Amino acid sequence: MTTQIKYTYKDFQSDQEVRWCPGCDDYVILRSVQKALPQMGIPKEKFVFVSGIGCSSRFPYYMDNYGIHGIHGRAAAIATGVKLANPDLTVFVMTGDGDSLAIGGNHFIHAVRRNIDMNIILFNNEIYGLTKGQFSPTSRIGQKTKTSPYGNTQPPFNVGELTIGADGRFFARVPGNDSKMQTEIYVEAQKFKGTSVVEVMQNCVIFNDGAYRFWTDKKVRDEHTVRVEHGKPMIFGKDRDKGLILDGLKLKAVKIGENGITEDDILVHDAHNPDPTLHLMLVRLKNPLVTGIIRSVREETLEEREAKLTEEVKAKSKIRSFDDLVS
Amino acid sequence: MTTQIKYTYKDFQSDQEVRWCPGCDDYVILRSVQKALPQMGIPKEKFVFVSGIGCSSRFPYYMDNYGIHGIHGRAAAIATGVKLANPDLTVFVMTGDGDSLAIGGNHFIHAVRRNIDMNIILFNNEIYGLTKGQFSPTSRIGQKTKTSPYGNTQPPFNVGELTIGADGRFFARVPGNDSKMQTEIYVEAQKFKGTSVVEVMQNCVIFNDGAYRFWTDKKVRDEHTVRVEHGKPMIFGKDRDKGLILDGLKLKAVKIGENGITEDDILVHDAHNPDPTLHLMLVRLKNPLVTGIIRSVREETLEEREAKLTEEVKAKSKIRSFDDLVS
Amino acid sequence: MTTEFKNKSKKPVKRLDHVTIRFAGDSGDGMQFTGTQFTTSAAMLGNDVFTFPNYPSEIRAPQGSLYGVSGFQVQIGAHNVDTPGDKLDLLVAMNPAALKKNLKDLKKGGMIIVDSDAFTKANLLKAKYETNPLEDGSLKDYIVVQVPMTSLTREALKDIPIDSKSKTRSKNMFALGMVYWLYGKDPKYTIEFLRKKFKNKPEIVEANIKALKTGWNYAETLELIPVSYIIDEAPHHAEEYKIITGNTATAWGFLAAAEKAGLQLYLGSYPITPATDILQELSKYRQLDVIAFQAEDEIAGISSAIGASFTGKLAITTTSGPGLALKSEAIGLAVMLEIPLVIVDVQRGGPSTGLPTKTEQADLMQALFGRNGESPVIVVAAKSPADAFKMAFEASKLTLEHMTPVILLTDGYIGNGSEPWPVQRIKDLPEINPPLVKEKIEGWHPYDRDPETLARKWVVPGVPGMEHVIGGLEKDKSTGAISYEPENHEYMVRIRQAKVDKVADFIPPLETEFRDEGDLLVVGWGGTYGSLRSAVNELNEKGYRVGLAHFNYINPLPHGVKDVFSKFDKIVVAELNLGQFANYLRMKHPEFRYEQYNKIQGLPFTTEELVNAFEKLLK
Amino acid sequence: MTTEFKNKSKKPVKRLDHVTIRFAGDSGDGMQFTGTQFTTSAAMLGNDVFTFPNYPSEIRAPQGSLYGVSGFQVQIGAHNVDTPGDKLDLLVAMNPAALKKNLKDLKKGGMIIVDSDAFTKANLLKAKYETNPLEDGSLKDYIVVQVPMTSLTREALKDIPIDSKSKTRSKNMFALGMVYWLYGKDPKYTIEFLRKKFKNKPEIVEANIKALKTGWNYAETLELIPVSYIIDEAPHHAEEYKIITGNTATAWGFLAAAEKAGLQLYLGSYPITPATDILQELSKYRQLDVIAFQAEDEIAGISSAIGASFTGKLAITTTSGPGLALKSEAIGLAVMLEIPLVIVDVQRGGPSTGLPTKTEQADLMQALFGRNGESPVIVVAAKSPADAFKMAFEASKLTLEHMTPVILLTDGYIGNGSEPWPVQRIKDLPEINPPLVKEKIEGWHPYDRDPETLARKWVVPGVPGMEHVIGGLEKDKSTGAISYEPENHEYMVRIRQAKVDKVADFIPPLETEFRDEGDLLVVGWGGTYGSLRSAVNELNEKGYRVGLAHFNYINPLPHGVKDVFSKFDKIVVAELNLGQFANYLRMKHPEFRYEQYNKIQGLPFTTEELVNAFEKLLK
Ligand SMILES: Cc1ncc(C[n+]2csc(CCOP(=O)(O)OP(=O)(O)O)c2C)c(N)n1
Ligand SMILES: Cc1ncc(C[n+]2csc(CCOP(=O)(O)OP(=O)(O)O)c2C)c(N)n1
Ligand code: SF4
Ligand code: SF4
Ligand SMILES: [Mg+2]
Ligand SMILES: [Mg+2]
Repeated sequence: MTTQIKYTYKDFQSDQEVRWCPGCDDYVILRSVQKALPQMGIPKEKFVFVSGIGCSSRFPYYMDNYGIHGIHGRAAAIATGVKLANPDLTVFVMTGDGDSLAIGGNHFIHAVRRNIDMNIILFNNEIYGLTKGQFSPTSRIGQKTKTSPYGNTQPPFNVGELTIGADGRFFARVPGNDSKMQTEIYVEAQKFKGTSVVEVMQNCVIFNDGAYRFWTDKKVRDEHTVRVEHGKPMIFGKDRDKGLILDGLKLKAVKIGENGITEDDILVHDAHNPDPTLHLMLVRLKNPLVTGIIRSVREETLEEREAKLTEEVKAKSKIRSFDDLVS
Repeated sequence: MTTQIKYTYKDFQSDQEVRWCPGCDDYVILRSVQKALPQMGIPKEKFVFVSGIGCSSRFPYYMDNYGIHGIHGRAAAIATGVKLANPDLTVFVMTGDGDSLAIGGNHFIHAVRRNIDMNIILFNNEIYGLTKGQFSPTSRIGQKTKTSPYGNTQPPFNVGELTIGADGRFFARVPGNDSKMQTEIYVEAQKFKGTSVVEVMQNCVIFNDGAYRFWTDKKVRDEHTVRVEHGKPMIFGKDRDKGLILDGLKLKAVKIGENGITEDDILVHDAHNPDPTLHLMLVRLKNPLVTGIIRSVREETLEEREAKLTEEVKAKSKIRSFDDLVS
Repeated sequence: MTTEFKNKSKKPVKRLDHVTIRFAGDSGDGMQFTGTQFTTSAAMLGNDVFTFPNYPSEIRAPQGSLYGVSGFQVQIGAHNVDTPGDKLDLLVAMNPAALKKNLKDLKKGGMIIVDSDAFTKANLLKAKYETNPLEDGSLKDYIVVQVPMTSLTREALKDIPIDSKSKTRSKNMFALGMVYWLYGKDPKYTIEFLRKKFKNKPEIVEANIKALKTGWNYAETLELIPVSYIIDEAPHHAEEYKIITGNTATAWGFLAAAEKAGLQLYLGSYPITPATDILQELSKYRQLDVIAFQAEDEIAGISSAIGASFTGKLAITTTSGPGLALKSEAIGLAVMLEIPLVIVDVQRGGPSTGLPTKTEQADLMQALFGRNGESPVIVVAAKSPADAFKMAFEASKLTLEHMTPVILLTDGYIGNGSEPWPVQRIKDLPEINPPLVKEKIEGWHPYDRDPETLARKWVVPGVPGMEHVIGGLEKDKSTGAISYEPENHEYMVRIRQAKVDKVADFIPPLETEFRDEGDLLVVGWGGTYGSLRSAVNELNEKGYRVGLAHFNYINPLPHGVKDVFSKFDKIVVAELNLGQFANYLRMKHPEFRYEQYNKIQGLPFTTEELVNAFEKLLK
Repeated sequence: MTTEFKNKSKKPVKRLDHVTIRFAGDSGDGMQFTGTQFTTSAAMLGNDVFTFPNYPSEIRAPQGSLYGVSGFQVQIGAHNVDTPGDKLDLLVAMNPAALKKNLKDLKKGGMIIVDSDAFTKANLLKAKYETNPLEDGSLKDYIVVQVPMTSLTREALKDIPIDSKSKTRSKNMFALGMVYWLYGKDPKYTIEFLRKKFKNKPEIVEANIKALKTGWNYAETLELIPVSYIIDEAPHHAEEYKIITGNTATAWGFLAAAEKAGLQLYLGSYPITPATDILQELSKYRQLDVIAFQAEDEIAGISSAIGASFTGKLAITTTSGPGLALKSEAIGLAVMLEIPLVIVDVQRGGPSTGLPTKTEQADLMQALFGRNGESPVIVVAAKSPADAFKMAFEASKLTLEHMTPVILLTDGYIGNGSEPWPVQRIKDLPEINPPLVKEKIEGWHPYDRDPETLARKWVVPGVPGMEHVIGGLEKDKSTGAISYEPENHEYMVRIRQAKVDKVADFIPPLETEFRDEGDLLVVGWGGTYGSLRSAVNELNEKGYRVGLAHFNYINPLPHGVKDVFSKFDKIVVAELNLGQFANYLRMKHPEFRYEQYNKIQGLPFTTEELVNAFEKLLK
């Protein structure tokens, strides 16, 4: 799997001018991916980036890889064909909240269910950017947009809940402005065998600026988010003096040192637990919001299962060619 | 809301010959619905039955109500329009596992998310019946069907997990051969304000006979299923001597009287808890399998929120007619 | 004929050129199996055959009900047979409902064999008969052979240790035995088949064979059957033909094309009547490395096929009308990407859900034009069950060599119908040479074109140094980068059109059958070929000067249309819709005047109605 | 004119009939706003106007980049103005990129007003200029008016307490002031508008007005502008017109139709360029009980509209080409259900994602035929921004009275373009009488038909005793129960077609403009009307005998086509596609020969290219 070639992020930059709005988090994502790729030890020509339509879906053009800029909502379905047809490729789906959860919702949940080894990077800006600002399935109730001038009335999806509800085995959440964390997690997502969903809390400066400010603003982010890592206690806070504990069936944020709580009381993250109960609690938490890899459970992928079955059938069958079939 | 007219199930029978295979659970569902309707106190002309395509989707023809036999997968979307356009109607979506979770998966999760007051009765026979036996998104791994002659390779959805993952507020599961329970639950589903999903474990005698035998067979069903009811302990077994307890973050079936366990130790079902943690555990349990209303959490429906907003806007606006607008 | 089944009766034997038979009964009566057995035997023995099944749309209707009747029709002939036949010579009716539903198709004077045991009061009621047709004289125009098949079968099998239900179920073999005798056919293939199929259930084999023989013997001795028939056999056919349905032929055509092109076959599909069989058939061939992916819906099916095509597979998607509608946006993407993709539409009755189990040709316009923008695709159509093999292969060749999607139109009639398919081996088939690139080419641009075909190259992931992105936005004519340039757009729209138009240079020119000049040219396309051929044949036999021009290739039209059309006084376009191909010809060849003959009943043409209609035009 | 803005200079004033102006600058420069202000003032003062915006496809491109240039073009005239004009008389270019991108559209000898402050080295580089065009002589064929707008504006506003960014941003008002002076237009409407809009920000109001006035004064005194112009005004227009875009007009047409019909309006839609505006516009009218439901995708949008229609609403769905493709299956359902539904397709460049922000007419065939089976719908098209109001109303009337879906075609050009719309009140509009049933009718069957329109009745849930189920399977011609009967299917297919054909009796017959016989008939449809009208006008002025037949109604075609067409020697069909309407006419009226003029560049026709092309045909 490892290759001789040593890449830098520049090897993954295409000659196309990047055309997102100045200040858009999409730039951060692009650079983070470009930095993650050299760490994967995969020859450049084996990457395929598939997208639908949206600001986010312009992504493949800016990468110097094989790619398909598909039609709106169908990226996961196209990628499914790419990967089933050639499991040797490393497939990334670059998609928006509209692309993957509005028109593409069905392909999204089915991709997740099937557990094909591909990486879905979901740019969740809680808005339709490319079409200039209509609410999306992740927009909040009351949010004013061009199609909800008096406030949005439709309750949003929680991406993590939906993913795990569709039997998702890998789910991570990352701040759109944290390039370092993104790069780490893209590498992990790729390493994971199976469908990985990475939700990026992506700021759209033009149509939904500040949607994640409460969690991503440098001044408060350490207090308002907790990054979980497998095998490590769920500690957060600027002074790393806060943590999560389980109180019955509820997660609670506590201060270490107060009320007799010590570091040992803090929950240790087990991303690999097949039972999603705790992962779902983490996914639902709003304050602190949980970032990092929340769930990562290895199961047989569809293409592994397919390959095995095909081998079995081949072993039993005498048909090797069309001529055998019709003889 | 109550009406003078007293109906019997016969008032809801249409003059169309019922054309399901002899022995199909669909007959049980039909009769159970026809028995439930008179208990709802709603004038007959206010019911609308919407379906897609499939054996199950033939349902509206057999009811003497208003109905649309739509196109494959779109029942929930059509029903959304019916209900938003006229919230005064009582809307049922009659759909199959293929219709609502394969081609119709997107409309399903969005209907659930929006929480429109409609009742989705999902005939889950884990197969495509009408097209004569291909695997569906709820078919099990290894299941042999016409399109999986060597066994199905795609992991199935768990309907309850998907529903709750899409922010479902009402989820119930009923055996396809239990008319009494079905009737009760259809009445409850209708009473519930919001999107209710009722998964019927429906046996297809022709293409997937016995899929639920482990749970629905009279000889074993009391041992292999537990029917939950809000406010009641989760007790099961022919002798009602078993129950569910919580063991850390896991549900466990125990015998009352053994190991010092008394009835008081048994979990009491709280269907109304907004936190879905326990509901999800119940939904995932395989033995005993949980039937009954697992989750039922009242929240504002989309049409209620819409109506409120419209009233607000009207109160502030002077525009009452097109002429006002263009003046 | 094996000695055991030598006709030992003294009854006269009449020689026939062809005969049309329908087996009809309850869905549970095994009529499809019975019909298939008879067909296979006749074909193995050297007759030409053509079949058409007619299932009820219900999965399993209540026993004895009218809508639960299942029928299987076959025409067998000493010579060429192009259709399953119009009117029946023999109707086998296993119950009153089967008789009621099928009688109207029987020729005056034709024969009916009924299981008289099934004519109970209850069954008569279910079939909505007020009096028993076997007794009320209503069948006086036919030869009615009443046989208490159920009881005779049960009696014959009384010593075989199988359950009573299985005994009763063997009555279809009794009926088959009778029909074998009647047409002098040796049941040996059926006996062999039964032995193989139920290898592990010797009692079942015994029961079935016993029932078959009993029926055979019964027919031989029965006075009610005064004569038997013979349809000349040409045994040299036996080895080189297989009887397959159009859907199987389609699936096999793709298998062959993939192997010939040296590619893996990828199918992304979603079940829909009457196209599901193709998906089901291809799901069997893991040993040939076929990937048959059942997707969550039609859009995912085609989208995944687009993804697979991008990686260098022969990618196809199969569906019927409503599914084609759903795929239209994605077909547009494939047009824009300029990648190979075959879309099969097994047409059924429309619009909307329409008549899902019936046949029609009303998706032609959708196939040609059902996409946004100027979005040309190659459109071809199969003309018979066996021809579906050829056209699936041809569609694959065209899409692979011309790098643009192809829509292959078949229909429920030829998809479910069957006829002998001349077995072909890979070596007999034409070469397929896709412009697949496996190594870096210096100076290559994604949208550079081959001057002859205007096809671009097929560069797939994995080739180092050739990384590129393709997408649905308009692209620069060479680099493939997004381009909003007005002139570039016009150029690209026209070149995509030209690429499709150029295919005309690579397909056979239009030819006529029967005669190449005359008073009337009958024009058809796709699955109506057999019916049109029969009708034109009959007209020529009657002395009319009628030609037939049948189209396999629709977009582009083959060369030679003008030449062919101009040599006839009148042109009539006959199709199972309101005139879609006629209208298309008006667009492409406005210089001619087209008469139309149309039928939209969910049924194929009958030879008779065609002959009548065309005769009127000739007067 | 308010005294303050009386032209006090001694410069000569030239009277013009019409003039074409383009404001161009960075996306952030407020060019759309500036253009709209100028347009509104001109229109309020009594000019005819026609505008066309040209946005970049990027949301917010980097400042100064070529692809970030945003333009707004307007033609104003003393008399009728049908297009935004071909070539520019004046180009206002706020930076080098704007100059570079737009110069090619400027007339030889035309005027350029530039913000010379923006011609910095950095900006020149971003615009890919190697030398400064203001200095290198490359603009010698034009009148170049260099104004340091940024610094002049900043200087003028130096005492106003707003931030420096806001000051700079006011430079568009400076430019507008100059243009107002140049064309002798009173800025009062803009001043009023600014006062209202920034009610709560008095400094902003002050700054903008100050900038405007400064620009006005600057132009008056600047020697570089040697002359000013006047375009005669006809002030009586002022009250009765509103300038609206085609998309707004479409939305309003539906609002009016719903009210006229006494129905609630229901829109089920999904955003897509360039149709999103209609959804956005209708989202504003909760106070009029409009339900504007943004669905999860196009299919849900139309499906929900079908559900709403079933309950008795005026149900519509709006989209552009790729969305229409996705909706095709559901349109078929509506055809089968025979319920009212309007589908709006604001066409854009195709195929596939194509040129999403550009215009085209290439969805015609898809609208007519893009469905499985024989699935006829009424197809109409709007011919200009204001006409979109009328055609949305008309589409609603037709769908409601004829109980079958209607597709309304507009396009990006008229959807985004604007012109004055003569304000209409509900009482001025035609009656709409849907066959809505509110009480039980004895003996009614769901598919009984009105003999005149062939429409069935519209019975909606809530009416006791009329319960019934409708669906997509073929149905019995009266009861509506599922029917697989062959003759019934043929009957139903033909009656659905006949119902649509009959609409021809209810729409105006085809008329010609300019002349009703002659050497050449120019045929067009939809959004090209303005360009074709200008061209035909010009040809007639040149002495040619040319008529114009423009189609609003496409399926069915209006009566009178044959009469009209037969009175001209030649017929040319001009459209923004490869000839779709021409082909449709060949199907419907094969008795004529059609020439074609086609353009597929994402752009509207220019008058000039049309005149040239038609002149060739006349020789
Ligand atoms: C079939 C179709 N429907 C609608 C559109 C219009 N459209 C393009 S992108 C988009 C939404 C984009 O939102 P999202 O996926 O969240 O991406 P973002 O721009 O926010 O990154 C829409 C509605 C389209 N291109 N195609
Ligand atoms: C667009 C479209 N695609 C496919 C079909 C074919 N089809 C009809 S029903 C069905 C699946 C039915 O399965 P399910 O919803 O589980 O219903 P069941 O018959 O099992 O009750 C399919 C694939 C169709 N009618 N329309
Ligand atoms: S519109 Fe929003 S999401 Fe799109 S590029 Fe601009 S800032 Fe980014
Ligand atoms: S096929 Fe299965 S689901 Fe359909 S009617 Fe028959 S038994 Fe019921
Ligand atoms: Mg977004
Ligand atoms: Mg099912």
